[in-house]
Amino acid sequence: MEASVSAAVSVSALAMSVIFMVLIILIFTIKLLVKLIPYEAPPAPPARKVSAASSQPEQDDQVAAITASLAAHMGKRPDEFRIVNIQSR
Amino acid sequence: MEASVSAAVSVSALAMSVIFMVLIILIFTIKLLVKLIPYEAPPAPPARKVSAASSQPEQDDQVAAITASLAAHMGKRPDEFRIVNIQSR
Amino acid sequence: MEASVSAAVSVSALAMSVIFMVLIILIFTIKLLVKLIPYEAPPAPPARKVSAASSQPEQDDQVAAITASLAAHMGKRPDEFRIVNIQSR
Amino acid sequence: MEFSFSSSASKIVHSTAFTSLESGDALMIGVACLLVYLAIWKKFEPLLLLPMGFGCLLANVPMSMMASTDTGGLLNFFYQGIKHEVLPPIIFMGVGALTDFGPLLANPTTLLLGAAAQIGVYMTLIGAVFLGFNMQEASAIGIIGGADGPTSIFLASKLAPHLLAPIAVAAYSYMSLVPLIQPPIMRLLTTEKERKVKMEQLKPISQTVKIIFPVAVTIVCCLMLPGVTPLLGMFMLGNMFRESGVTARLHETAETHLINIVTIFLALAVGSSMTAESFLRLETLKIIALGLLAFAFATAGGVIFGRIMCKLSGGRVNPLIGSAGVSAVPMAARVSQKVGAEEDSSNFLLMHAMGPNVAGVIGSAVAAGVFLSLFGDASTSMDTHAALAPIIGNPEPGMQAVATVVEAIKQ
Amino acid sequence: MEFSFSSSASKIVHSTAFTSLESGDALMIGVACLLVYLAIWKKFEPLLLLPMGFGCLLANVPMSMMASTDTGGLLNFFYQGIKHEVLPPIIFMGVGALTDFGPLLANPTTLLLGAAAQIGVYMTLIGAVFLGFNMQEASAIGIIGGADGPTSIFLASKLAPHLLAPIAVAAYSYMSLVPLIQPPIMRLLTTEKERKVKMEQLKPISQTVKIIFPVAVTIVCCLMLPGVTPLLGMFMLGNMFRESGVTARLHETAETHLINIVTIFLALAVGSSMTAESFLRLETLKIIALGLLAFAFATAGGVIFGRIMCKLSGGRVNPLIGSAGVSAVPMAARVSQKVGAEEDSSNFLLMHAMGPNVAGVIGSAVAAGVFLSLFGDASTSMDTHAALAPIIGNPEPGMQAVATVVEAIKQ
Amino acid sequence: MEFSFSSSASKIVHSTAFTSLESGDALMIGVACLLVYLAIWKKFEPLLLLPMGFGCLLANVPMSMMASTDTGGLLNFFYQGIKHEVLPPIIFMGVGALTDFGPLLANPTTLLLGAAAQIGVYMTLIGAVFLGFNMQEASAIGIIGGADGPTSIFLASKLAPHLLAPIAVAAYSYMSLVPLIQPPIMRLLTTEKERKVKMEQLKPISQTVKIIFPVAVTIVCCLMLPGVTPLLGMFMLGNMFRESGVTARLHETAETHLINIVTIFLALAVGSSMTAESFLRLETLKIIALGLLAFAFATAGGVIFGRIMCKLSGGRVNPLIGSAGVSAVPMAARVSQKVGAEEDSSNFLLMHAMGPNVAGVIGSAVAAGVFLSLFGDASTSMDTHAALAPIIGNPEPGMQAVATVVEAIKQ
Ligand code: NA
Ligand code: NA
Ligand code: NA
Repeated sequence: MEASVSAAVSVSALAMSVIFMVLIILIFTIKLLVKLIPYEAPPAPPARKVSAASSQPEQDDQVAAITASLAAHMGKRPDEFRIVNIQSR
Repeated sequence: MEASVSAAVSVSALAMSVIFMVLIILIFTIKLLVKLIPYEAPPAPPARKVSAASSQPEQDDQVAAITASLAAHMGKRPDEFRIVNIQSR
Repeated sequence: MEASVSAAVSVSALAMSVIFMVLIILIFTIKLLVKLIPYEAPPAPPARKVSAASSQPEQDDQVAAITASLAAHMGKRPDEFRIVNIQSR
Repeated sequence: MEFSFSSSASKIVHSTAFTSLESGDALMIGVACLLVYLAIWKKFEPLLLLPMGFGCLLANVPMSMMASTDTGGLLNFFYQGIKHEVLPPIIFMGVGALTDFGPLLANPTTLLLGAAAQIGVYMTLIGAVFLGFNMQEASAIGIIGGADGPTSIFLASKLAPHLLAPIAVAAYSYMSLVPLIQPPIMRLLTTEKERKVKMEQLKPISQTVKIIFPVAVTIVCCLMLPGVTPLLGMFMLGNMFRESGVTARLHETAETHLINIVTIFLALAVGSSMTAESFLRLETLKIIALGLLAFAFATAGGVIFGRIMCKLSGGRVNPLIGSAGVSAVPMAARVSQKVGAEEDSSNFLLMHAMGPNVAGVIGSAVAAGVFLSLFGDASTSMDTHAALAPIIGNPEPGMQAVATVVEAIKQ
Repeated sequence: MEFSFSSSASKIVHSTAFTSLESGDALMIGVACLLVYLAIWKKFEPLLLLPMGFGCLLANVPMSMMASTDTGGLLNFFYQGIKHEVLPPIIFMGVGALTDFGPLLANPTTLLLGAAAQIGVYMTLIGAVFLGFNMQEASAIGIIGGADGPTSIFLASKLAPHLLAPIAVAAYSYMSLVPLIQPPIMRLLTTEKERKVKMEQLKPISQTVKIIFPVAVTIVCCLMLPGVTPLLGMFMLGNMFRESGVTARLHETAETHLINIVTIFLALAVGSSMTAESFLRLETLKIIALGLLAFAFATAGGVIFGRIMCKLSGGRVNPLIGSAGVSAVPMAARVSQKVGAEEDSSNFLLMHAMGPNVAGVIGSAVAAGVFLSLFGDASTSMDTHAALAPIIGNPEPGMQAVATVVEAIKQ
Repeated sequence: MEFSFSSSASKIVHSTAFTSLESGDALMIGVACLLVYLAIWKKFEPLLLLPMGFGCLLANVPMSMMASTDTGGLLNFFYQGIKHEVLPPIIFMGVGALTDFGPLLANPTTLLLGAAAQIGVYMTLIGAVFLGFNMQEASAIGIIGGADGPTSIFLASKLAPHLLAPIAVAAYSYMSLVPLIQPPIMRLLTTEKERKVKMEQLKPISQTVKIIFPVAVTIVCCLMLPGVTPLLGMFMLGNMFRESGVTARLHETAETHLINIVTIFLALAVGSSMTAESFLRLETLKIIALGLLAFAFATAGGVIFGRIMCKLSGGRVNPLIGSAGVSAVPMAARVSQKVGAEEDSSNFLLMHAMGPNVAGVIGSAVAAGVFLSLFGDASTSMDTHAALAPIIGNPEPGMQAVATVVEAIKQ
């Protein structure tokens, strides 16, 4: 019993050391990352960039699609009328 | 090598033939279908028909259910008042 | 055949007895439950209680969180201004 | 291997399903199309019958490896979920999450109507034995009268897996036909005066009772009939998610996407068991006939018991709510409402009929439990399985082969 | 087979669970009801404890075939997902999808608080060894101090599967008690002045850093402690779904219906392992006592290290955020906020406490990784498994039997 | 076991992945990061490439047990879903639920463009044989030209599982590059006048036709090429959920959370098969080169056939819609629209290009079916598997070992 308790203490000491070591490495990794890639004032998260970047062609597609189907229903040629803008929901 | 390349050419020729054959059969199937079941002007897709057809009895049920629970809460008999219509959200 | 049909009749009689027995026990269980825990007039279902009970601390947290992030963006200290209420969507 | 044009062409021709399409397969493809037609254009339980019909279509394309007996195939994989009784209990959890026991708790004696409707189960059992089915098969066929799809599948997969396909098809088809089958029987067995009986408002029920009820049912019923625990226990768990008020996330998932996913897999798997070999038999016709009998007797049983309750209560129970004891939630309750309203348009039976309706679900689960207690013991099911292996295939050879081998070596 | 009324009746009577209900089963049904009560009326982690309690209820109905050891049963099927370590990593993916590492990235030194709180893990390990548990068992018990449910289940299923049930129950129960356990310890170990420390606003973090961070953590931590890869890797994948901005569909599914589905299955499976045999032992009481010790020491470790950081930073760190290092997101951070606001209502610690809070999740995963590196090697786990087979049953006989047989034949 | 500080420390050091990290692993971690980069910052099919890259990262951490060949590991578990062809058909069901066949039905001759684009498949097949691949491998590589991810994975897992990783990566990467690869080829092979051709409005289609179409495709195609039933059948089932109008619940689940869940598992599993051993070979470079060839030829085939249709129709077909025959829905159709609009901004080709686009999906499924008919018979696939076992590991030893043992004993 005593032996195993002392083994447990050894293991605990070792494990705490490993944990602190791993997390300290992580801290320095983060500090490096944050230093290399600083936050820029106008918050332009990729997520929004995406929608901004791709919305234009997508809306073009939508305009094309809607024009085509409208044309089909109205019995006109797509170039006889023009959809200028689509307000999304 | 040469033998297997020529085998590959044979296989390719055959496979392309099969693909064209299968898809041509499909084309005629579609043409037949479209001819047999032409599109009818007022677009009444089953999806809407369903809701239209079943909404009435469903609403009846809803009216009944709501009447019953209202009755319970108001302490009146269901036939003492009448719900005429329910506006869905 | 005849033997097995009569066996089927026995089994059916027995099974119906068991079903009625089980469901009668359930009926008495329900009656007991409803008697012990009567319905109380102002309907306060736990569901609502929960949201009522926990919404206050949650909103406190939200106020704290929003205050903190606003502070970060406005470059002020959190105690320089105060958010009084948040209207949820 | 040689791949000349001609040898390859011959190989392709021989690998088409046409070369091995037998008349049975073609007929089953027709049956599949019929199911799809009924699902879409006749609205016969479309959530089940559409994927079931489509699964049947896929399974009957020769060499498609999509039959439930094609080990290693996609639908055989889903079929394992039926065979090992995983999918029906998950469906039942979702059904529990969708069920409101309020009307039942407000009027608990309607549980007896759910019991009385089980008479259809037993009439059918006797009829099935009369037609030559053995007791296990007859039980699985009888449960069609319970009008409960997952229960039917659950019991059939345990007691008579070789009859799973026709039983499932009969159960779901007749469930869809409830609005056609029930009203004439209801009118036949009641007087106009009885149909006009107005029922008292239901008492409101404390939320606490609603929370305790599923636990109580689980303890009472599962202790008495342990075989039904997977089904009834999961049903009640789903209801706890609903009523507890603290597990909204789980409730939402259980009653929407989880039940939908499992429904797709279950229906495909049932459809995949509809092969010519298992479906185009005299037994199927018998089962379809017996299923109709089951529904008619279940309706009659409920209505007659409703009349008895009407008498005993001094005319405070409308016997029309008895027919709702068959399960088929909420269709059967709507039928009660409709037939009642035809007689007197100010008569609102819907909520009163929901009591026997959910009681019918409990009732048929209990009936299944009784059958499992009687016929579902380990040795029997093993025997059944061994006997059926040549017919239904043996999709789980691993374990059993190991057992055999270990035995063999020991000797 | 004969089916006379009397023989059938006797069969049904003998097949009820009553005839084989032992006092242990009845007691466990009581424990199950207690868990359900705590979940619903005391709001103890209801998403886990409600299905866990219900699973325990079902498992302890004799002959229901719902215990985790009943091969072929429904809950045994779900239990395979724990045994083979599939479910906890999927849960962790969902937790990652719900986690915002912003506060941690803005103040990375708070990772040390997440490390310091692990002292609870090691005090408990030592205590457990002192109480007679072996090293693997003691590790699995110690991790309760990490206050992280999936990590506890993951580690217990690897190192001490026979203790899974009490460990899981203790972990989730104490996680719910964080608001009761922590405040007195926090007040005891800090001065009023320290509690009033106001912290600087957190810096905003570039989205790019938020995207790179999970990859960096995965590479750094998993290379050093490969055993924890399933858990930590999936956690970081979930966070990638969230931060990348290009996988909104996957993010939504991971943090809602997928985690909900897996939670239901996981909790039922854990509950199903709470059988009288595995739960009603002295060990369970010891584990419950050690779990409380673990939480207290974890809180103390975090707060004391917070004081050290307060000193070293010249009073810019409020030591109250140290207690949040235990995981239990976001409850522990709320406790920091609350205790801080009691002292000075203009003190906003919530966001600052989120840093150590998510650091605590990483910290306990790392602690689990260390244990797996030390005790989790193949041979040990095999030995463990063999040793435990008579106790926990052997739900995967197929593979091993084959191996044995092949060996036997070779000789 | 002894646990002194030094022995434990040595154990931990030896259990880190660093000690067994080889240059191949490190390189693959780099490849993984590249995929993640392309997914997030270049938007290369992020829903697939992000989890795929992350799976590759996890799999290449030594001793993480996350490679597809690590029996018992988490990603090996998901990999079984590819190996047994469960996941790709479920994805295809979701794709079917997302697909509108309206434009194809309005202009069925565009199916020929979907066929013509398959020329890329066969040019690549010939090229692959020329580069020394055998016929099965060459088929699996060729299908990259079909530009259809699930079909590529499905076929590769059947005919050349050892090449699954590079084939999947090539397929999804080039699918993302469609907007870069196609336009120059389209402009090269068409005249300005042709690019300015305006097409007539599409006829509206009866809903009934839309409902019957998937059943008709299933019957026609699966009877002729039964091997493709799991893929094509499930695709059409998903479309039935969409068009039938009676299964809204199932439709919603199939096209959202179910396809998302399966996408996560599938992509992780594919990523987990990208080990140094299987990926860092000359074959991978060859496959990547052949994949580019495949896409270029597919585009050319479609455009050239489009010119032929333009001629034959008397100038009523714009050949630019031919390039959409490669699948890659809806990207390829958008490319047609964009290139057309560059020439004349009043030219709306999008809806017209959707016809060949969905035809391309059917076309590559049919192409896969032909390969399965030619090379996918039972004996061949067995041989293939046995031959590959030393390379790809044998993740399903149970069944086969049993079979072997039973054989051995019989003798
Ligand atoms: Na019923
Ligand atoms: Na922790
Ligand atoms: Na294609």
